[in-house]
Amino acid sequence: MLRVSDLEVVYSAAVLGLRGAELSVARGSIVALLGANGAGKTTLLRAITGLLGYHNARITSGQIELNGSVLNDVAPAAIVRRGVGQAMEGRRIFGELSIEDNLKVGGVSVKDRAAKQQTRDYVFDLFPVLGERRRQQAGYLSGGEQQMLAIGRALMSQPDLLLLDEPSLGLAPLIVTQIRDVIADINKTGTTVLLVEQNAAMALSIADHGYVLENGRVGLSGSARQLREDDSMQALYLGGTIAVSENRS
Amino acid sequence: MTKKLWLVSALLLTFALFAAACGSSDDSGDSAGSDTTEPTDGSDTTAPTDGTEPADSGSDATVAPDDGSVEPAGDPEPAPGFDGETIKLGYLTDESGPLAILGVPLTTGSQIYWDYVNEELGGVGGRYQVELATGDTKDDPSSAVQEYQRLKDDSVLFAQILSTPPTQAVLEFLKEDNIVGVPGSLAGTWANEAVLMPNGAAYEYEMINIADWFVNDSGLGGVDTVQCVVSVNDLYGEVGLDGLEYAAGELGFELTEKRTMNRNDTDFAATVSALDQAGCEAVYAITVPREQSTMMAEAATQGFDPIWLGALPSYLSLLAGPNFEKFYVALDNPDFNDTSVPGMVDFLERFETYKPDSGAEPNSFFFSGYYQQIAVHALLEKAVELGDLSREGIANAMTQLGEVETDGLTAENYVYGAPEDRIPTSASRIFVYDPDNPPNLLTELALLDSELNDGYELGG
Amino acid sequence: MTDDLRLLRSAGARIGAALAVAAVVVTPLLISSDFWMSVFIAAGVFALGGLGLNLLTGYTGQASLGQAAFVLIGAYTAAWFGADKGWPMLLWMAAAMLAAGLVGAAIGPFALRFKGNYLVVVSIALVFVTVHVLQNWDSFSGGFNGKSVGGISLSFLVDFGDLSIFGKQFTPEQGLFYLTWIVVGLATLAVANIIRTRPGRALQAIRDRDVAAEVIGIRVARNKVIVFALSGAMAGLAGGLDAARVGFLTPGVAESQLLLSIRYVAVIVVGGVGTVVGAIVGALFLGPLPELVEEFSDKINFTVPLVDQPLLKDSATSEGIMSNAVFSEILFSILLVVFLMFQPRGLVGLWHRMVASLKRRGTPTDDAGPDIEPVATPH
Amino acid sequence: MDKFLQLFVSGVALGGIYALIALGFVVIYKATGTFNFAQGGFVLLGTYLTYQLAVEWEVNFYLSTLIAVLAMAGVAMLIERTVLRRMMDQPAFTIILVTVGILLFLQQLVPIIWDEPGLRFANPWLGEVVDIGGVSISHANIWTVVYAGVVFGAFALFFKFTRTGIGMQAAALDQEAAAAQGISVARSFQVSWAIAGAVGVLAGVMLTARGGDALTPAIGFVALRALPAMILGGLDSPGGAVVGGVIIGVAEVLTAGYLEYEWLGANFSSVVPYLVLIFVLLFRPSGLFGTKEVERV
Repeated sequence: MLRVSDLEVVYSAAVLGLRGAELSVARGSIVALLGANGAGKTTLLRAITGLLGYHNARITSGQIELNGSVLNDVAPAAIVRRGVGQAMEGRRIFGELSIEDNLKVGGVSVKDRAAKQQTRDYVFDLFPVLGERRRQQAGYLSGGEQQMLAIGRALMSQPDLLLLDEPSLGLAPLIVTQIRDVIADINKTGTTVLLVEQNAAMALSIADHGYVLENGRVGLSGSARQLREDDSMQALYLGGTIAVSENRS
Repeated sequence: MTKKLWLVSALLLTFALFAAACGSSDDSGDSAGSDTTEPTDGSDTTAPTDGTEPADSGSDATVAPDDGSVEPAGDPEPAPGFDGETIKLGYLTDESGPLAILGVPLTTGSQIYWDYVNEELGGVGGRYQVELATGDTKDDPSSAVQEYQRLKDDSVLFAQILSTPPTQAVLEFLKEDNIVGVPGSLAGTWANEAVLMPNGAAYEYEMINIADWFVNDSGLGGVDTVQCVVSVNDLYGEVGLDGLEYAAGELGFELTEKRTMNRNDTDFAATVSALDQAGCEAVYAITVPREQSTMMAEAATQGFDPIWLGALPSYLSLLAGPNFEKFYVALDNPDFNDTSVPGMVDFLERFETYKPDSGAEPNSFFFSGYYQQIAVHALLEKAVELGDLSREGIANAMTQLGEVETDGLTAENYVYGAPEDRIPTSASRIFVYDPDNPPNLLTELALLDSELNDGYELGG
Repeated sequence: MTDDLRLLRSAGARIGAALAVAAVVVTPLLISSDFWMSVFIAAGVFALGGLGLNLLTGYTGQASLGQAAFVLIGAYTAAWFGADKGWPMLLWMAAAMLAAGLVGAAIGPFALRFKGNYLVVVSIALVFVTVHVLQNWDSFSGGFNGKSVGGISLSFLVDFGDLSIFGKQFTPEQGLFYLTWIVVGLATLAVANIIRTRPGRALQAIRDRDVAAEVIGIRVARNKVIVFALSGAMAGLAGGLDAARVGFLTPGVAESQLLLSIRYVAVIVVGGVGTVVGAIVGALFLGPLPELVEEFSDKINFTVPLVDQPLLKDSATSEGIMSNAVFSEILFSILLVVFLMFQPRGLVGLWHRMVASLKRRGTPTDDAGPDIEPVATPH
Repeated sequence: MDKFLQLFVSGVALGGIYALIALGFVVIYKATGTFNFAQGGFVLLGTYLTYQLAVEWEVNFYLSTLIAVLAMAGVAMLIERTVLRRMMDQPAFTIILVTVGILLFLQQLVPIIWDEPGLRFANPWLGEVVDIGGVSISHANIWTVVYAGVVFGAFALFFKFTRTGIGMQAAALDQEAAAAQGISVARSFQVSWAIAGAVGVLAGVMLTARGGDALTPAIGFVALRALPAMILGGLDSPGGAVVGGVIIGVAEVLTAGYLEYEWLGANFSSVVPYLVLIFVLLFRPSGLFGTKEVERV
């Protein structure tokens, strides 16, 4: 459903963010996008969702296709309307708004009220804690709860393709597991998921397919199983512990 | 989406069309205005501008105050602001600041006067064209000084310096450079400065006159009327108040409530309430037009309906409305429709001929700008007659100028000379608001020069 | 690193400094007009106040529209001590700096509490309150009627009010020109020193991330207060010099003082926010602008199509779309917007870019990239 | 007591004007996270536009106001489109300065288009007064309060219940995150500017009506006096703007009426708004009703 070919992204007209990245995501699957810091994972997501402009970056060559139509120059809002939702890196919830209003924001692109109501109930089903505290200011939620809200908010646009950027970042292992299970649940309802993670073990445990970005291009790809068993993967990312990431750029 | 786009475009187009229409509405009177820029076009101008012909010194200028008692001297030598052919006058006015509301019409009035002199008299002495150079002070001393410096070497004198702070700032430089300046404001203190050439009745006298008139002649009230005052916080307000307090003392009434206001004030609820509570039946308004209008609207709101007694700066016909019924004002100028005053007939005719083609109507500020130049003109004639347009020559001419005839445009003629010899005008005309008497919406009630004025010392 | 701390890093900078000094020395020898001297003194005053503002806004990231308040405070203090009390020049200068600096220090703590937008409004409040106090404190300021600054001393070692060097007699304006630009030069050195050394880096750390600066051990509170004081002091001195130029002070109305503050901000924006010489460049560019428009109005003028009228009015009654004064105000507003939109690094940034592209073309191996100071990101 | 009530009512009416102006500030702040100093320009230009229609072209007053409201909404959108759109990712202070530049620009348009130094408006309420329990209230003041109330109510509904309104709030907080949720940031900016332009016209018309119909370019600066009201209420809270406006208006009028000490100086009331503002901010740094900023490291 999503196909990225030979994508090159340049930051501030000088720094190369991506240099010929290739990727494809099949409908209904979970695809993991792995890689070290600065490998270009987030850049790729930004390119897909049209947010490069916010980072002084642009696509210089290559193509992004969603269901056969080119996404390269489409505005972010239009991309969401075409069925691409995302939970951004760093969650980026609206701390000053209530949980309910955060979800409302997520549902802005949906016109049908009943459908919106239904989605919201679904989100509250997935994350009961959000339902309980729906009138609270979102800024006061814990890190894990904020992540849940970020995912819930992304779901509000009823996406066919859900992009998740490091949902496990900085969370306790227990919560990571919880989130992983939710992702699997979401996928079961038919939503395709592109999961960006440093925590390769977590990601590959639910993914069907995986890509490893190195220096702005795909260094390694294959089915989740292949990757799990790959030696270099073992050495680099699956050292048995959850990779801890420190400063993000 | 497209519908919205159309709607928005249409509205923007409305705006654009409207702006364009406004700009081009000036074109309607195009034919009249276009040739004002060509001075030689005026057909019956006898004295050509090109020559420095010595023969023609006895001009036919109407404003020749001191009839030829002095032997005509030779042609004046070139001097700063005078190249032998053209006399340049400096104007320090507010073109883009808070007082642009006054500065722009004042300068326009002056320009009309000089357009007339250049076109119909062939210039000063029948041969020297006059050019105006304006500097924008923004009513700020700092800019005023800068503009003064820019204009001073290219001006024979400063024919108008608007508003008190710039005048105060520039005064020291005028003294140092011995350049004559005409203050656009009418504070009486200016009469004591050798380099300044004030004209019109000082604010102090205006207030004394209107108080005297109100108490003794108006039939509207007397010494027992509860009288109050609102004055603006600046030198104008201060000297006006000084004159009024003097008059109150002499006439034997109290100023029951005294309030002050600032320029740019937008709310007068408390002021009006205080005046109302004090039971004021008459309020002297030493104020400025927009604020005065706002204050009177608030008074109407609170049902406070006194007699208002104002001075020149507190009234602007453009801002006066139905709630001005009981507004009386002391002014120098005659009624705009009074054809018995020859100067006024001339003014209206010249205004019609030389006004900018924006369709402006004459009002007190255009008029002030116009008539103030009569004295400047007389001074220049005198200096030309004495054959010296240098700074010293003009300063000298002022000491010898004597009385300047204004053809009835001022209530009284100013007598110039060294500061100690000057006899400032002190008479005023009293007007009442009258919507049926356009363009200035005022009808003259009285012309008086209070006896109290003699006992009042200006700048005391 | 040690090289980095040196004041004049490159040969280019040294040549530039020498040229600037030469320009200051030579200008009064070439120009005798009181007018142009007055214009350049005023530009110097803008430069001085702008240097202070740049330290505050450009380097420390504290947004302020309050610079006019400090200028006013300095001007009145100078007038009070210099003209009324007859203190010698250095003393009234010190007093003007101290008074404005102290008020700045008093504002500093507010800046700790308020950020960004709020700080802007607090700085506007300062202008309103200062104007109000000056309007009413008659015994000190002369109130609404203003105050004469006649007889203020301009003498230190030499009398700048009556300057005579090698038998050449200078006008008071020329003398004040030298004085003003000497002060601007010294202030520039001071600012350059501050920002090239440790305290300056601390300031920039504050600008870039308040909380992070605290974490790495910069005492944000103390540094902010110091910067407000310094910035205020420089504006105060600027006010004192302007008082000497104008010779008369009025508090005016708050709105027009606010416009003055805006002019100070515009000076650094057009010159180059967060660059040492930005304020000077901006002041030399914007300061004389209205005067240049007046001087060259007939050259600028043209007939505007559609309405078929000249752009500028020749005289009050001639036709034309706007007066010179309105034109220069419009020009000013457009310049401000255009610089913010297209050249946020100001003229200095533009210059660096030109130099860099020239270098690149000439000697491709030259590694010296554009020597651009960090652009301010006040938040 | 009469005096107090009279002043109080006047203060509320003045507060209504402040609220109207502040609402214009708030809507842009809420959407874009910055001050829009050009609001004063909308007030100014919109009022002159209304004058042109109602007085010069003798269009019905209410219709003139409406046309001016729509035209200024258009002008504001145009400004947003041509200037502010390009500045979206700039620091707050930079954008403030741009709006200051626009204000200065708009202010100079008035002397270019309207040569007269002062003009007289023709509001239909002039001199109309009702007496309620010994307190007289002008129709203009009543209309001011009504307008402020209606605009505020419309705002509240708009932000709470429309998709655009919610989108605008989100865009103000985090443009990129909002865009990622499918909100067209550009559109919400445009809408907010249009609203601000429209509200500015109402504020200017009522301000002029209150001022006895005297119209001069000075009203462009009067808008600045509404800044304290906006901050006091909380930058992003329409309700706060209304409450802040009324508090400031009442405080200003009451100090002018009761607080008369020589040492406070003449017209102390003109700085009262700023003093009230600073005092309140010291205790509540985000105003009375503003959203607390959550500091992000």
